[in-house]
Amino acid sequence: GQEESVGGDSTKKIGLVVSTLSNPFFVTLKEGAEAKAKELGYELIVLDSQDDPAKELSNVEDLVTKGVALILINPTDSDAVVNAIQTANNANIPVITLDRGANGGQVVSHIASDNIAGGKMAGEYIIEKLGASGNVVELEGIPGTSAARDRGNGFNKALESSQIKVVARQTADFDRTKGLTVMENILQAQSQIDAIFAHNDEMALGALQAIEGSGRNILIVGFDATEDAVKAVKEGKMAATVAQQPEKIGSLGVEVANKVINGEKVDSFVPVDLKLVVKE
Amino acid sequence: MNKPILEMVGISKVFPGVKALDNVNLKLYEGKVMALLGENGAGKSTLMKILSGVYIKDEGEIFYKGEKNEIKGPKDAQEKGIAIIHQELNLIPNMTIGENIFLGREPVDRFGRIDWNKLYKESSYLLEKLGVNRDPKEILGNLSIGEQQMVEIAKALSLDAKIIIMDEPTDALTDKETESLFKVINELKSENKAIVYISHRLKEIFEICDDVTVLRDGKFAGSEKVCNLNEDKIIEMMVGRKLTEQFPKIENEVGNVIFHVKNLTNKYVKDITFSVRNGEILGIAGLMGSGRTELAKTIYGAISKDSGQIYVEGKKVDINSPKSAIENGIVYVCEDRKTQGLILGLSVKENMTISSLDKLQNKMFIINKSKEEDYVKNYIDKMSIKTPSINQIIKNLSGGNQQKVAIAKALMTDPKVLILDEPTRGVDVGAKKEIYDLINQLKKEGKAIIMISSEMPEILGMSDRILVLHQGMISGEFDISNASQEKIMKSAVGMVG
Amino acid sequence: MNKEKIMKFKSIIGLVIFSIIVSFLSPRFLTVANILNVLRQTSINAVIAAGMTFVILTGGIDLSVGSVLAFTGAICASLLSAGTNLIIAILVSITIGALVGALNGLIISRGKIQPFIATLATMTIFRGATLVFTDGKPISIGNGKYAATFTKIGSGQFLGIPMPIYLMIVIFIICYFILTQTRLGRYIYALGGNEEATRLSGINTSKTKVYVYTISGILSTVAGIIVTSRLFSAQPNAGSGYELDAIAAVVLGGTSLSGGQGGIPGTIVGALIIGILNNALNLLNVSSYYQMIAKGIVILIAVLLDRKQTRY
Amino acid sequence: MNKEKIMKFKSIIGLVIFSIIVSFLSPRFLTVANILNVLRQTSINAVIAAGMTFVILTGGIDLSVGSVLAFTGAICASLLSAGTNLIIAILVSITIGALVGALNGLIISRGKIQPFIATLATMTIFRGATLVFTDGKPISIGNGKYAATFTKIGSGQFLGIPMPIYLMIVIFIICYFILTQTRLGRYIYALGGNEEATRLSGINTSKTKVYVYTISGILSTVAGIIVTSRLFSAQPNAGSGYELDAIAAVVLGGTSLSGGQGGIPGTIVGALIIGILNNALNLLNVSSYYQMIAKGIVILIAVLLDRKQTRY
Ligand SMILES: Nc1ncnc2c1ncn2[C@@H]1O[C@H](COP(=O)(O)OP(=O)(O)OP(=O)(O)O)[C@@H](O)[C@H]1O
Ligand SMILES: Nc1ncnc2c1ncn2[C@@H]1O[C@H](COP(=O)(O)OP(=O)(O)OP(=O)(O)O)[C@@H](O)[C@H]1O
Ligand SMILES: [Mg+2]
Ligand SMILES: [Mg+2]
Repeated sequence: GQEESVGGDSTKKIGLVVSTLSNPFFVTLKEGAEAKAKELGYELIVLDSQDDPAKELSNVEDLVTKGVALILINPTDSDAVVNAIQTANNANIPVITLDRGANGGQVVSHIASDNIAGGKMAGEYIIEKLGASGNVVELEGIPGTSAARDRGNGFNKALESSQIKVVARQTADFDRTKGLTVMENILQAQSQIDAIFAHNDEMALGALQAIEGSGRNILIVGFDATEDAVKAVKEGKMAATVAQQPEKIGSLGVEVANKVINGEKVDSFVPVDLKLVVKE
Repeated sequence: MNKPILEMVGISKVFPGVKALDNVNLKLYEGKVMALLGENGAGKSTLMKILSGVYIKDEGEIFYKGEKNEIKGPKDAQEKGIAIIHQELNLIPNMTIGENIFLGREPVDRFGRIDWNKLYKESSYLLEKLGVNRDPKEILGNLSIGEQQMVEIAKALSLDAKIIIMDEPTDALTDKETESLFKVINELKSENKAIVYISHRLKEIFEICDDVTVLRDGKFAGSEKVCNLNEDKIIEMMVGRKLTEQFPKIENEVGNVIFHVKNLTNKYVKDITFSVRNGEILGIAGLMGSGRTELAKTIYGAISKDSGQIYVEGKKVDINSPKSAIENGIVYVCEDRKTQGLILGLSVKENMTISSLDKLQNKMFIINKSKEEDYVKNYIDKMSIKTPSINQIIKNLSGGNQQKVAIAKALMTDPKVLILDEPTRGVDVGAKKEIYDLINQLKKEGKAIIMISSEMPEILGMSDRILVLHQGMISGEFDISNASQEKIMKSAVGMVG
Repeated sequence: MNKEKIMKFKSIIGLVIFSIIVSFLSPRFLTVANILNVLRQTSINAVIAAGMTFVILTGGIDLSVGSVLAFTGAICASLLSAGTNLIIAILVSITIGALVGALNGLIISRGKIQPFIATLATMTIFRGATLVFTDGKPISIGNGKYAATFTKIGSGQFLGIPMPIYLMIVIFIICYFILTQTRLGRYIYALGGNEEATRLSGINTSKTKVYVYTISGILSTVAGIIVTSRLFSAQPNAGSGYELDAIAAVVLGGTSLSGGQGGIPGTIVGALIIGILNNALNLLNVSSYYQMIAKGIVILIAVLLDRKQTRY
Repeated sequence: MNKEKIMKFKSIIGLVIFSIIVSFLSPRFLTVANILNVLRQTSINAVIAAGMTFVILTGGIDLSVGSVLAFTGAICASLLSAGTNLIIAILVSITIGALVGALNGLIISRGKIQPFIATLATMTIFRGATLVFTDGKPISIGNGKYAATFTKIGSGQFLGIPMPIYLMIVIFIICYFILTQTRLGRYIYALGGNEEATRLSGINTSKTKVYVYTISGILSTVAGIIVTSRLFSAQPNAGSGYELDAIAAVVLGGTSLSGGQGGIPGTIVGALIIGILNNALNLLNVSSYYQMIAKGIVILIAVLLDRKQTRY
């Protein structure tokens, strides 16, 4: 009796494993998913991997134990998540990946916008604004994370075709305070900076404070389109931010999950458009 | 007799597993010194810690100036005019002498700033009174233990208390400082203070005390006027039986020179040369801070030497750490068993075998536990160490028994040369005698023994030959046949002859 | 040792009470599958915490365990992906882990630097070295000849019980043996109890320190191998923050941070408390922000239950 | 205090040598603008480290500073965005910071829990509380009536010198005064030197502990206010890892982690070493992986230079 009631209950439960919930981007993603889950009548169990793939694996194992109907994973890393996905596969629980892909295991659907493409978009925007040449600064995310890697790769690929030079490339750990101090230091070192690309909006906003303090005029491009960043773009303080629409990724995730649970067919890749947010 | 200023009645205190005090009484009178005596672990310190607010009593009553009183804590005791010199040094090594003396009672100005001038001036005055020749602005940690003890005394005096408790104050002092302390005690008496004096040196009791209270196994064993007593009677009250002669000196056929130190020099000692023979006890005397401990530690490799050689059995040995000293047959028993000699959190067994585990292990570095137990039990028997079990945590043993374990640890390394630094510090009369017997036993076995001591009777009673140190140099050497207290003192203060 | 036994007893009681409460709240908690799940998850922290126990018993601390885990994991993965023999890859990794641990020990004993600051510095250095080595990218163990066997270490089973659990048990037995039956074990307790007295007892305290940090390095490497095997790949950021979980496990197990007191059995209990706590909070669907609060409070309660009696 | 003076001297010499090397490598380094920049950046860590100095002098440690910074920063930002009066917002934040610090002190002194584990737990708890409070999102101080004035704290200047530098100097003077001229200062050193002896001298050691953690809480809050003001907003993640930088600054300044020795002047030097190091590595455009390695090595060298002479 009990086993059944738990099983019967489980059709209403979906797990969401988020790479980190101390970054506004993923918080927004989570909120998108939560809103949709409420609308569709699911209980959404959100677990935080704190950017640690081992914790991610534990989280998935715990969800399997708990007996959820489907797991949405926002992987911490595409390789490292494979075992977690296989764990779910072995328990016959379908998996959907969000924002970051997986390099193995059976994934019914992948919902994301492409970080590399986003980096490229930012690079191309800077080329468009600066023309053929100029000096740019790249503020990198936490060393070793896939977001930092992919956004950096796309950005630098875009710049290859131009005369634009990256005069400084420093990490600010996706952190606003560090974005501020690192940018202050770079401003001391570089007399000529035309633009800066930050791997996320937090660092971009920190850099913005530094640049405003220095009184210099530098084009700032961020990534993620968080609330604060969009506002800064509207006010003309930042030039642009690459919008990944995390809310949409989250809500689409639950939507697709709903289809999977109801036995409907779904696409193996659901792209979420990247948008460059600029001042109208 | 007039009324006591303080009376403790029916005091009891239980620690887990130990009834430390059982219905104990104590009376203190103005202008009198009350000796509190008893074997190690009799409960003397516990009783005084209750009086000074460190422990809370389980039962009993305290009457102070005729009124019933509760002592709530160290601060409360201080405010009531009770000062204590604890048995263990309670000082802050990184602070200056002056800061230590006035810790918790720093003079401050209107703005809450410490009045350093006043603090140091008063410290200077107190140190002078005690005959300590030190600048109160010096860091305490640089002082020798004896000098630190004097600072502790100064701290208690600075309170200007009605009742002053001295828990083994002379434990780390040499005769010279003891004399200054007694002068001060006599002044305090004339100022009508009441004093509790705890010591294992019975001679001092007759010199300075008026009354005696004796504890035995936590129980009140009696109270008496000093003038009605002699040493033997006191010992009988303490241990419940008579003891034979204090220094059972044995004559022994001394052998060849087995240990030889040549021109040993470093920051602390200069050009030290001496030798010791098989079956000989070489006593080392000197004033506090004369460098005796440093000499021992230099020989032992715990302090590095700048130059000089050490020979064991005629062979030059290279000693650069305690480990290599032990390997060459030299072992040292520290003067301060609590901070350097023993690991208080470990058991009797673990402490005793720590230096000789290489002999107790099999090929896989595994300790042979039954062999270890045999060894330990053998020493416990041989040295009659009182412990409920070999696994007892050493912290819970009485001081004398702890000291015996420290010596057993050294003996277990099977040394040729044994260096004992203040081997009976803080040890009661009974245990002292047992330790003397033990040292004599080792002498008979043909070991070369170097014994550092600040207790003149001990030096004179045990040694075959005496070396005197002054400011890190040898200032005199005497055969026991022509040594006397006066001659040693003269050398110790640097007077040649 | 009686007091210690009671103390161990106390934290086990706490653990049991906690488990009972959780099992009422979540019927899934006390299933065999979930217990094996918890044990497997605990194994990584438990193995690191075993090494940390040695270090803390001497009165030291090792903050670099997470970085060592990442560094040696990366080396192991890169060797495997290059098709190196499984045994060689593991032995090379463990040797490097041991050397890196010994380096910590040497800096601390010869350089006379406080362990906290020394391993804080090497934590940064080894993390940087890992990033340089991996170029900031995860290293997949690839499809090399030995990859499939290698993944058995973390994900395989024997008689229905996951391999990491066996590994954890074997390591705990060895560590317990070293600490209670050997000379080194005695010296470790002595060193933590009173360093000066230990030195004066004729013990080479520097060597003892080097040994304990080496052991910690080796066990971090073992944990790194388990993680790498479980994740099919080595992450440059692997193990960040693991030092805190390991220290928490050791302290929850009743080992004093000032050294000389405690031991391996306590650490097992401590690691289990943390593992069960993480699992339970997930099963009970506690939101992740509140999880942090709950975790902190449970740790406080556990230490309060377990603390030494006041001195009077 | 003579020995201490020489030690301070040594780390200052190290600092000067390091600065000279950097100024050769980067001509921008020794400009007035950059020096002010470094000082302003250092101010946050320096203020936290000043509080940490009090804690470490007693032989304790405060791992919760970063979480307290985030928590009080969030409270301050939310008050300001709601249009609360500037002074009230700041006072409320500081009061909460003080209470939270006092809570640490109470857990440690009354609960008799080791500071490392107690503040590790509260670090997690306060971080969780911050995330709950902010819902994981930054809180902008908005365009409230007092927002513009508030930003002056972090970004304003007076006589060409940034405000946080004044704040830092004032705090250091006050802390120096407390530690050297008041009874509390003596008790802090005494407590770190020998807790039992301090207690037996009639000093309320529990109260002293509560005071130092309260001071640490207050100064973390001040740092939180500076950060919030500089960024126009409070970040839920603000301050993670700051405890390590603050501890490093204190230890680099020659204060012993076992307590009783060291002081504020050393901490200034320590905070400057870390600030200059970060600045220099950025100016020299050292790649981020190698920055970690360089930072670790410089810290090791600095501590080696500064370590206490062996006793014999
Ligand atoms: N804190 C404590 N916890 C447990 N037992 C204690 C404690 N302090 C003292 N004891 C025990 O109480 C008894 C009395 O100890 P106390 O220190 O008062 O002896 P003492 O007469 O001062 O001896 P000594 O001459 O060696 O100083 C001893 O058995 C001792 O082991
Ligand atoms: N750590 C230290 N730093 C500086 N000076 C010290 C230190 N330790 C001891 N000294 C000094 O070295 C000298 C020798 O001290 P030592 O302790 O050897 O004397 P001692 O003859 O053994 O006296 P005691 O009877 O007090 O043990 C003293 O002047 C003492 O002040
Ligand atoms: Mg006593
Ligand atoms: Mg001496």
